[in-house]
Amino acid sequence: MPVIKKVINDPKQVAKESLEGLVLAYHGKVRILEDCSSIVRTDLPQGKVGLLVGGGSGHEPLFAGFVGENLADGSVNGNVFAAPSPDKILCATQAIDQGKGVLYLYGNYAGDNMNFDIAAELAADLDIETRTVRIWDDVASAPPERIEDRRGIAGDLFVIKVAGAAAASVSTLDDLFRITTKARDYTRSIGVALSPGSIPETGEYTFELGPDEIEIGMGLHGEQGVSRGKLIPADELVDSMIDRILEDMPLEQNDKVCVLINNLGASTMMELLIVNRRVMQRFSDDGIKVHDTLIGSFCTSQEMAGFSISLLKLDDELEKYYDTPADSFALKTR
Amino acid sequence: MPVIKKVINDPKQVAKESLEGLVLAYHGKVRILEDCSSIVRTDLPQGKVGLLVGGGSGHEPLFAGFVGENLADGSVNGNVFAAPSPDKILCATQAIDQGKGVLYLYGNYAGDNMNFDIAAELAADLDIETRTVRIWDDVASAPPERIEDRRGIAGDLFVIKVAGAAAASVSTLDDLFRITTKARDYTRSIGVALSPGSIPETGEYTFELGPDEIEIGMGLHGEQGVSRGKLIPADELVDSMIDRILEDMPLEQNDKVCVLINNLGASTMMELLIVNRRVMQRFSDDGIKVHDTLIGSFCTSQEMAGFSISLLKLDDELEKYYDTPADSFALKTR
Amino acid sequence: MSVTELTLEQTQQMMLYVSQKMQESKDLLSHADQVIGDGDHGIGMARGFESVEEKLSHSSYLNCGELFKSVGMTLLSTIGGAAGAVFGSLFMGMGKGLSDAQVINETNLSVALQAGLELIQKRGGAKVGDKTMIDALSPAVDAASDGKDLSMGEFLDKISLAAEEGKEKTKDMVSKIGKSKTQGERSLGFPDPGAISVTLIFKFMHEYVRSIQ
Amino acid sequence: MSVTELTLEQTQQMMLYVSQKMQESKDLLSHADQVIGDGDHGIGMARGFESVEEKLSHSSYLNCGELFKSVGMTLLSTIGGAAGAVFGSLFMGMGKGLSDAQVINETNLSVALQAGLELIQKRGGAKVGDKTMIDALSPAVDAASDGKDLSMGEFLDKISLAAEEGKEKTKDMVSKIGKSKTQGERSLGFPDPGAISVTLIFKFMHEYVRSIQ
Ligand SMILES: Nc1ncnc2c1ncn2[C@@H]1O[C@H](COP(=O)(O)OP(=O)(O)O)[C@@H](O)[C@H]1O
Ligand SMILES: Nc1ncnc2c1ncn2[C@@H]1O[C@H](COP(=O)(O)OP(=O)(O)O)[C@@H](O)[C@H]1O
Ligand SMILES: [Mg+2]
Ligand SMILES: [Mg+2]
Ligand SMILES: [Mg+2]
Ligand SMILES: [Mg+2]
Repeated sequence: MPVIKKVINDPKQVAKESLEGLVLAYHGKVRILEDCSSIVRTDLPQGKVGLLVGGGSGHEPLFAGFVGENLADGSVNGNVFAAPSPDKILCATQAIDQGKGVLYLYGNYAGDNMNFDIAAELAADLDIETRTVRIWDDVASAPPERIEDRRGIAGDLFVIKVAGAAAASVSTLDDLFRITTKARDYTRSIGVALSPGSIPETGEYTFELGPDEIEIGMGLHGEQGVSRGKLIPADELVDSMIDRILEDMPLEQNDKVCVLINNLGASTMMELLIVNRRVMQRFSDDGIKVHDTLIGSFCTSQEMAGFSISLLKLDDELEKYYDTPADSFALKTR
Repeated sequence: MPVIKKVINDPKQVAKESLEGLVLAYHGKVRILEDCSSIVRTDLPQGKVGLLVGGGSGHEPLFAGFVGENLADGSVNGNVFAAPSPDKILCATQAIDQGKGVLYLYGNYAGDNMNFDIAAELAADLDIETRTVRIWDDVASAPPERIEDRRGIAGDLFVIKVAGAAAASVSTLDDLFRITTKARDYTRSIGVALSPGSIPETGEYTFELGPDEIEIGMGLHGEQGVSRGKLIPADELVDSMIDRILEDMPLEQNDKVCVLINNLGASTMMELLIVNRRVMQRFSDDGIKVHDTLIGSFCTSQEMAGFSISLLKLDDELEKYYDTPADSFALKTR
Repeated sequence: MSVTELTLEQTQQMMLYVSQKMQESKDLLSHADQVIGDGDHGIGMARGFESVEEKLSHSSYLNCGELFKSVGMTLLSTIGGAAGAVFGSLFMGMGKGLSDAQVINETNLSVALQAGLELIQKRGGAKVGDKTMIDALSPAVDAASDGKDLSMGEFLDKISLAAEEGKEKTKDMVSKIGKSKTQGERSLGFPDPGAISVTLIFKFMHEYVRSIQ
Repeated sequence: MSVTELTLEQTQQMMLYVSQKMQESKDLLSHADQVIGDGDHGIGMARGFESVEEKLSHSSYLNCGELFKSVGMTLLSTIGGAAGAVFGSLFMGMGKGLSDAQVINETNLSVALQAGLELIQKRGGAKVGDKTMIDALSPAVDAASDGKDLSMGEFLDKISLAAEEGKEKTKDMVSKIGKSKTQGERSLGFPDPGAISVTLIFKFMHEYVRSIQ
């Protein structure tokens, strides 16, 4: 196996040091909560409903990169591929809460679910109201009848974007919960990997792939996808991915969607653009309107080569929130 | 050697198809010039001084990703790692010119220089005035006394950003030339690679690196860097890179700079953030003010792992232009 | 001479020993997680038990309940991920079950293990057969409750064996919970990493007790 | 029977042959560029000469000047990069030098090559010793101007040899121009890819002429 090279200092400190680097790139718009692996906006509007996102590290710029104006109010960041612990979640919750409660928004994984749930109990003990939306956009990870078994992948970005805009304008946690739940329910993704990622502390790839193999239904961690396939031409691959999403969330003529083509790490922008070309051809053939397109490295899995396609279906309410200008380290929209 | 896997259709069509994919992601803000491998803004303000950028493909999102409001008016894109030909440059020039002339802005390579120069002659034959600024930000590529031998790498982004804002507000090509030249002269970069990239059409890596080796003074193509070194801890590596830049462009206390940490392709955001952490520590120690920080994949070299650090030193004029909000596929600032 | 209970002091020593040995098991556990999970189980367990070792080296406790709660809290806040919640809950539940006991023995350990199992299941909802650490823990809890009048060594041996058998059975299970669940059938043939950890924890407890007999 | 000139028709056939052979040289040239450049030289040359082949298969020309200009324009607009400008200029310059000639022969080819060299140097400013295709082309131009009364076969053989020798010398040069220049001393020991192309072009011209003798 090839040696994994990384520009790091101490493999045990990567989560901490990268968070520090990110905060320094924000130039004062967020601050670190010491000993809590968390960051919070410095310009938190008074009395707003809170939005906390979080999960394991190693997916940079997710989650910390989406803390900012009309986005999340803070993020709590675990170690590489490990959900943050309850004490840290609680710490971030306390820093964010302005008396209106805090929405927990994160990817649906056993580890995150348990840790955030424990934190929610601890918060309740402190009279901080919380509600939870778990993102489960990955259509490959379970059939529709077990949608609650699906995991959260790059579709996180769409849900955070809508939730962030909503959190800036609604006045109750219940409203934020309702809108965020809708955004989650209108989001679908599917991913493929061409090569594995690694964990800095082991310095080992988390799985192996043959020279012409791809992993279909790839997530954001070292855990493998749903099945193996052969590397086929881009247009064919994209077609099969779009088909899979549309089976799950049928779209009709004149439906409006936002498209996210997310780089899992080491794919080239050239490939993502070729993917987008096909996605747009498909939707133009079907009369589906693409409202906005995001292409880039938003939710990554270390040096994994591969990408995912996510769709957010819009209704008038979601469109309004989606179109709210946002400003964070990793997402700026006008 | 490991097999290079890519999500593409026909290796000969990658430049064309990725450009199409990019235009489709812009949703009407740019259009393709058929048979010219070029794109131009659809909302080009009447009578403005023109700014044309360009170079080989394979560096996505450079150059086409920086065409937009307060950025370039168009880009002309060659094949992978090959400067565009004069006829295509001329075609884009004609589409951009509004009677005020067009500035050619590109990286300083023999191929680009010759092709753009020939195009300039052809444009002169059609009474279109052009001027040229070649970007030579890579301090590793030649000593200061031969600065005109240096090549252009990720610092391109800073120069394009300033030039784009200037082009939107000045009224003569000479003014644009002067400001752009200053931005070029105030920009320095240095890069390192941890692993090579490849060219889709050969499907082969363009060089080899040992398991603990890095290539120092890396450019944006398959050509190797200036020397080999050992992979050392991030902070040490960053220090040596910053030292090298500061030797070339000394900074004093209270000087203002913008920092760009550019991913050559397959490095992780985690690493770039750790790099930024050290860059900021250094500048904070030295009392140098970091005005803005950009971190991401802006100027890439296919699947090469590695990164570069670029600095743009600001004076009042450059700061004004740098701070002008910009909106393109790959760069949105507020 | 066979021991039938451990003093608070010995219990703390035992947990120190377990902490050291779990750190040594780092690569084994990560490799098990590479095959069917995301490859970090050993890293997390090692990080957690390093903190436990640190904590126990500098603390003294009023009773065994406090001791186990402290181990649980430390694991919960330093492992993170599924294992943090699960193994944190195991020891916190045990601590609750042990309450203000000054010694541990067959009787109160059996209650404690049951309490640990319940807390985990309350948190994570996994059942026997889902291919998780529950599949090693649950048989161990059963074994703990049915045996009578054993020495601590015999008792822990029995628990270890039950856990080990349960862990082996996870090879024939299709994962239903945790990172490995998306792999479905592909998880067949490999043991669950968390189940290995359970087995090791009991094994190291047993080793400690044997060493003082 | 030794040929002393080529008709317009034969010249076009010769360039068709060169185009085919240059496409076959794709990997050889890309590999040479991998070592000291960016690895794409063969791709560009193959792309360019594929277009030339296509163009020449469907065009007829009034004179050799037009023919070579057409080759040059096609290379210029399809290769791109340094090679596009350089090899485009070579053939455009030759076309200018040949002007309205109906045949090519030792005399007008020698003028044409000189004109090609000058145009390249005007565009790119490279001198002998900079480790570029100039180092193969310039000796060939010299060889072309000093020989007298040779058959076309002998003439092209001589040029090829001079180019080949020049190309060999580039191994001992430190690159001063083009993508390889940043490598400095590391470029020592390897021939310049563009110089190989020059050598091959003359070699294939020679091969064609031999085939019709
Ligand atoms: N809901 C759950 N109940 C009990 N154990 C679980 C549950 N989810 C996961 N586990 C256990 O956690 C182990 C994985 O731990 P680890 O790899 O450290 O965490 P993560 O899955 O977050 O990477 C699994 O092998 C399994 O035994
Ligand atoms: N200024 C120049 N004058 C003459 N030849 C040059 C010049 N610059 C580059 N070359 C030639 O071009 C060759 C490289 O061509 P190619 O690899 O196709 O283009 P690029 O360098 O743009 O990738 C070099 O080997 C060299 O012979
Ligand atoms: Mg994990
Ligand atoms: Mg090139
Ligand atoms: Mg794991
Ligand atoms: Mg080249």
